Amino acid sequence: MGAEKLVVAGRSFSSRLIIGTGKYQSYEENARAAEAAGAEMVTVAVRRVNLTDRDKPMLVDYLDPEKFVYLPNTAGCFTADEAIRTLRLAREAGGWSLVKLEVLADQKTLYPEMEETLRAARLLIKDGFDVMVYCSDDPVYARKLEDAGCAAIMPLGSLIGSGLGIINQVNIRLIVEQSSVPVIVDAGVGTASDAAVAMELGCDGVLMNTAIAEAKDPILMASAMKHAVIAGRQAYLAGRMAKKRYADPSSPLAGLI
Amino acid sequence: MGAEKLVVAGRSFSSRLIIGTGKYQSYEENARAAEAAGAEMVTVAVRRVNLTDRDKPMLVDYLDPEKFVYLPNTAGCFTADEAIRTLRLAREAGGWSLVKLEVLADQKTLYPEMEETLRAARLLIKDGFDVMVYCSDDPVYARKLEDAGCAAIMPLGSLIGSGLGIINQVNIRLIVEQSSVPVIVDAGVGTASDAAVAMELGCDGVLMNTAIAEAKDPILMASAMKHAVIAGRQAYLAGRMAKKRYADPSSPLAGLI
Amino acid sequence: MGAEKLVVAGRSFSSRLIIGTGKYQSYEENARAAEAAGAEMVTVAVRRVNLTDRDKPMLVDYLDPEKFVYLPNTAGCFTADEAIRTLRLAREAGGWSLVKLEVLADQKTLYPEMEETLRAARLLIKDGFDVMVYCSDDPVYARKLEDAGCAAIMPLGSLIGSGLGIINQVNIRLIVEQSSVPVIVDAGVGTASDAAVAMELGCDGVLMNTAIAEAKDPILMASAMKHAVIAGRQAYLAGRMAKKRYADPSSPLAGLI
Amino acid sequence: MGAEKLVVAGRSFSSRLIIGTGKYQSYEENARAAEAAGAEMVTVAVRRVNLTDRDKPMLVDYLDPEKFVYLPNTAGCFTADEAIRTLRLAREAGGWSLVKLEVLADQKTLYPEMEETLRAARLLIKDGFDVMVYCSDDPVYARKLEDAGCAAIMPLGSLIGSGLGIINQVNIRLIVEQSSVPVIVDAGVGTASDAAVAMELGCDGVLMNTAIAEAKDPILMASAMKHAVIAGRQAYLAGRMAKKRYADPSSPLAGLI
Amino acid sequence: MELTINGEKRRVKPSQTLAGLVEELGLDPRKLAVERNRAIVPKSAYRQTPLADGDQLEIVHFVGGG
Amino acid sequence: MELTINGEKRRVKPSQTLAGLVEELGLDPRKLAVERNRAIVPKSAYRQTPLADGDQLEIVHFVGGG
Amino acid sequence: MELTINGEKRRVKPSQTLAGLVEELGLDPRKLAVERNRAIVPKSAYRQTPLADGDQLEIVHFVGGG
Amino acid sequence: MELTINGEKRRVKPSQTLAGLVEELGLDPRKLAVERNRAIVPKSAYRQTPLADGDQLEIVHFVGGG
Repeated sequence: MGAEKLVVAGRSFSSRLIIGTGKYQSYEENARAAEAAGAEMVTVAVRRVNLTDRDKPMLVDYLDPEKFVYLPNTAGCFTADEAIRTLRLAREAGGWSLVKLEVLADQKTLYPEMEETLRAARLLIKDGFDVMVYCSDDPVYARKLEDAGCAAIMPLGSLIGSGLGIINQVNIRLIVEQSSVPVIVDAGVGTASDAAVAMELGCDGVLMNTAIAEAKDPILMASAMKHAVIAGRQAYLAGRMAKKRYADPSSPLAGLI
Repeated sequence: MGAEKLVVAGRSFSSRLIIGTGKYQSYEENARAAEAAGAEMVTVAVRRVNLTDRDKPMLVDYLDPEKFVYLPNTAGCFTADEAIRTLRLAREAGGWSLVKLEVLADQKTLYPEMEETLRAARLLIKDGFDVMVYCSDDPVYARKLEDAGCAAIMPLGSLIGSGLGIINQVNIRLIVEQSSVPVIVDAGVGTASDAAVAMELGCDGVLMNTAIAEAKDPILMASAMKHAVIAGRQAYLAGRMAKKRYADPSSPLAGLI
Repeated sequence: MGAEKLVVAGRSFSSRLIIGTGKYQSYEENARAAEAAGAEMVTVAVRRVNLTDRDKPMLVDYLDPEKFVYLPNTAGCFTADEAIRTLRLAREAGGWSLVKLEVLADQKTLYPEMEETLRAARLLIKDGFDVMVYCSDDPVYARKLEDAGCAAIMPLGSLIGSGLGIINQVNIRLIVEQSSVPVIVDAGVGTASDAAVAMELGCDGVLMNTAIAEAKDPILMASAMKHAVIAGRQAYLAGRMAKKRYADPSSPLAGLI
Repeated sequence: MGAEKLVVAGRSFSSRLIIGTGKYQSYEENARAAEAAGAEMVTVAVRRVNLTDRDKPMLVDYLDPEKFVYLPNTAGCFTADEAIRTLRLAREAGGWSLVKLEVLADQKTLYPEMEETLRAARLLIKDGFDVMVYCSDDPVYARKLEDAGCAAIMPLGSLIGSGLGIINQVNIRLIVEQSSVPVIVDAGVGTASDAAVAMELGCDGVLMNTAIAEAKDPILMASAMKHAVIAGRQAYLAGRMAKKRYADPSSPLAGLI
Repeated sequence: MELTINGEKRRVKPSQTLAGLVEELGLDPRKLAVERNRAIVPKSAYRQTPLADGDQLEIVHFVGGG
Repeated sequence: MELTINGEKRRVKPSQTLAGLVEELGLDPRKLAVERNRAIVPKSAYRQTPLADGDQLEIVHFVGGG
Repeated sequence: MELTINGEKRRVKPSQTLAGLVEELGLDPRKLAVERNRAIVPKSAYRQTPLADGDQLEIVHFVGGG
Repeated sequence: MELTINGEKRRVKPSQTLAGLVEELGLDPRKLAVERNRAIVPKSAYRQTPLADGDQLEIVHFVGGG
C-alpha cells in the first residue's frame, strides 16, 4: 500500500501531508515537526529580507530545500497582481515553478477571492507556473480552475486557522468526483480526525499549519497528522462498511451452548 | 511516544486496537487483518465443537494464542447466568481469566442489559475473573462497573455492527474523565476517523470487528485502523488547537512587498 | 390537525410542550412565559415553606393550578426514598397523583440514577401514582420503566441545563419505536430547532426549562418553542421527503424557450 | 412580535416563508399548501404556452396573482443570456419587476454558476429589475451581489431538491453578519427543523419547494414549515441560552426537606 | 402563411396581426408574454403588430416552478 | 412547647393541634402538606392532630422548579 | 451407552471415561472445555471421570467472534 | 547615492552594481530575489546591473508561512 503516490505536476510524493511553516515557536521546532509529520512539501512565504538585523535565523538553515519541496505561497495577497508579482519573485529566489496560489478577500475571513484567484491562475499558468490553488469549496469554480490548467485543487475545509474541520463534505465529495488533478484540502483541519475525514472523502492530500503549530505539543501532533492522513487514505481505498440502522452481531449464533 | 502503554489488569499492551474475529471470509484473512492492525488482543467466542465435521479449520491454527491475547466474549448471552457459564468454560478452555463480558438485551439492538451486566460483573469478579465490560454510555453505570472492580469500561460508540460512529461524545468524555481504569470504545466504529474521534476523546483503546471485516478490503482497513488509533491517541496527548469563529493567518503580515 | 392530542395517564392535552417553573426572574415573568408557550402542564418543585418571610410571592398566585396541571418533580433527590417521600408530600399538598419522577446520580451531571429510578417508579406505581419518569436514553431501561407501568417515558436529550440538544437521536428513535406510552424528551433542548428535532423523531412532547428561562427574552423564546413543537410534530406526521445525494430540479424541464 | 416584517425591494411581507410551485400533484394541492404555509410569495417558472391542449389547468386559476406575489424564476437557465431573456418575458407577462435570478452550472448539481449569476444580476439591475438572487454560500460573492444592488441574497443550504439541510452554517452566518439586504436560504431544507436552523442563524426568510411538495402530506408539511420559520425567527430574536459542558439544575437547592 | 410558434411550424390565416393570432389560438392575452423574432412585443402593441410569413414567435406564460 | 419545624427549633403555644399551629404560623392549609415525625398528616386530620413537645414537622408547598 | 453431547443424543462405547470419549471423538483435549451435567470437568480430571448412560455433555472451544 | 530598499531610503556607495550592493549588505545571493524598479533582476545579471540614484529595490527571500 506504500506503493501508491501523490503526483502533482509530474513530481511524485510518498507523503500526502503538506505542512505550513508559520506560527511555530522557532524554525528548529518547525523542522522537528516537519520531520515528525513525514512531510515532503512545505509551504513558505516570500517576504522582504531584514537588512537591519542580519543574524536572524534563516528558514533554509533549518528546512533544507534539497530535502523538502518548498511551495511558495501568496498568503497576504488580496489581488491577482500582488499574487503574481510575489510568485515571480519566488520563482527567481528558489528557481522552481511549483507554487501555491491564494488570493484572499479580506482579513477577517481570509476567504478566497474566486474571481481574482481564477484570473491569477490563468496568467500564472500562461507564464509557465505549476499552480496549486487555494479555493472555496464551490465545485463549479473548482472545475474552472482545473480547466484553466491548475496542477492541484485546494478547497478549504473551513476558514484558515479556524480548526473547524471539514464543514461541507458534500461539496468536497463533488469536487473529488469531478477532478482529474489532485484535490488537497487546505485550511480548516483542527485535529487528527479532521484530516482522516478529508482523506476518507477521497481527497489526495491535506495541507495544514495551525493545527500542528498551535497544538500544545506540535511535534506529537505532527506525528498524529501523519498517521491520520495515512489512516484516512487507506480507509478510503479499503472501502468502508455500510451504515446500518440496527445492530448486527459479530459472533456466530450457531453453536451456542 | 511509542513508550506509553495500555495497561489492563496488570498486562501492558503497545497496541490500543483490539479486534474481533467474526465475520471474516476465512480465518486466514482474519489472521492477515490482525497482523495489519498490529493487534495484540483479539476477542473470541465460545461455541460447541462441531462433532460431525472434524476437518473444519480451527481458529487457534491461524491466530496463535501465544502471540495474541484471546479475549473470550459472551456475545449471544442474554442473561447473567448464561454469560457466567460461558466464561467459566472459556477459562477452562483457555486457562486465563481476562474476559470480555457482554449481556445483551435483545437481538434487534444488541444493546447492553445493564442490570444483568452489573450483576454478572460482580459475580465474575468475586469468582476471580478480570472483567472487561461492554456497557452503555451511561456514566453512572460506568462508575458502578468500575466500583465493582471491572478491569476496563467498554462503552458502545453506537449499536454493534451499525458503523454509526461515536454518537454521544459528551457521555464518552464524562466516562473518560471519571474513570481510573482503561476506557475502551466497543462497537459503533465504521471507518478510520471514527476510531480517531474515540481516541481524541481520551479513550484508552478501541475494539472493533465489523468495520474491518466488512470493509471491501479488510486487510487495508485493518492497517487504516491501526494508524487511526495511533493518530487519535497522539492528537489527544498533543492537545488540539482551539476552535475559532473567524480566520487567523499562518503567514507573517510583516515584510510584505 | 389541531385534533390529535397528547394523552398521559388518561388526561389529554392540546399542547405538547411542558415547561418548568425554575430560573425565571420572577413568577410574573414565568406566568407570561407559560402563556406564550401555550403550556398546559408545568413542573413544580416541593420545598419547605419559608416561615420567617411570609410575604414571599407564591407560585400558585401566578400560575393558577386550576388552569395549569402542576407536575410535581423530585429535582434534588438522589435516592428513591427521598423521591418517594417528596412525591407523597406533593400528592397531599396538591391532591393529584400525576407526578414527574427523577432520581439523580450526582450534582455535576444530574444524570438519572437508573437503578434507583426504576425502584422508585415501581414503588410509586404500587402506591397509586401516575409516574412520568425522567430517564437516560437507554432503550432497555425505557422498556423496563414502561413495563413497570410508567405513564410517560422522559429520556434526556442531553444533560439538564446544558442546551446541547438531542445528542443520541438513534436511541430516542429506538425508544419511540418501542413505546406505547408517550415519549417526552426532558432536558437538553437549547433552542427552537432542538425541540423541532425531538418531535420529528416521533416524540410525543418536550419538557424544557432553561432554554426558555435563560433566553435573553424568555417570553419570545417561549412562543418560539410553542411553534417549534407544533412544527416538529406536524413534520413528523407529514412524513419528510427523502434525502438525495445530488440535485433534483423543482421546475419543469419541458416548455423551456 | 407579529409586528416585525420582511422587507424586500420596498415591499413588506408578514410571512418569511416563500414556497415554490413545482412538483405538486396538482395546482389545487399546490394552492392548499400555499394556504397552509401562510405564504405571501411564490416562485413560478416561465414556460411556453401549450397550444395543442388548451384545457390544461392554469396556475393563475389556482394561485391568484392578486393574493400571492409571483416571483418569476429562471430555473433551467444555464447562461446569463437565457436568464435575462426569460425574466424580460416574465416582466412582460406579469407586469412586475421583482424576480428570482438563478443561473445554474449543470443538471447534476444545479449549483449556481456564480460568474454568470453576477453578470446577469448587474445587467438585470441596470434594466430596472429588483433581483433576488440564488447563490452559493461564498460570503465574498454574496457581498459582490449585494454591492451590485441585489434586493435579496439567497444562498443555498444544500443542493436543490437534496433535503440535506443547512450544511455550512458558518458561511450562512458570515453572510448574515455582512448583509444589509435580506438573506433568504434557498434550497436544501428537508424538514421543519432545517428551516428553524436557517432562521436561528439570523436569516430573514426561507424559500423551499421539494420539502413541502414531496412530503407524504404536503399540506401538513406546509403548516409545519410555517411554524418552523416563525419558531426559528423568534428564537433568533429571543437570543438562545449559552451551551454548557455540564449540568445546571432548574429547581432551587434551598428548602429541600 | 407559416409561422414558427414555440418551436413548431404552424400554418395560420394570412395577413393578420399578433392580436388576431392570439385570438385565433384562443389565448387570453392578459396572461401571456410574446417574443416576435427575438423581440418582446408589449401587450399594448398586439393590435399594431402585423405578422409575416416565417416569423418566429415565442408565446409564454407562468407555470408551477421551484 | 418546642417543635422542630423545617429543620429549625421553634417555641410555640403549648398543647395545640396542627390546625392551631398552621393558623399561628399564618399559613393557608389548602396549599400545604405536613409531615409529623415522618408521617404525612392529611389535611382533613389537622384538627384532630395534637402536637407534642419535640415533634418533628416538615411543612412544604410548591415552588418554581424545572 | 447413550449420552447427550452438545444437545444431540449419541451412542458411544459403554463404561469409559471422559478422556476416552474425547479420544473416541478425535478431539484435542488441550483446546477444549467440557461440562458434564452442568459441572465443568477440569482437563486434569478427564482420566478419572467415568461417564454414565444419559450424561449431558457440553464440549466447547474458541471460534471467531466479535 | 540613495536607494529605496524594501521601502526604506538608504545611502550606499556610489556607482556600483547590484552584485556589489548585495555584497555590501552582506547577503547571500543564492537565497534572494531582487526587483529593481518593479522588474526582476535574474541572479545571473547582478554583475551587469548598475544601480542609479533613486532606484527602487525589493530584496526578498523565503520565510516561514502557512
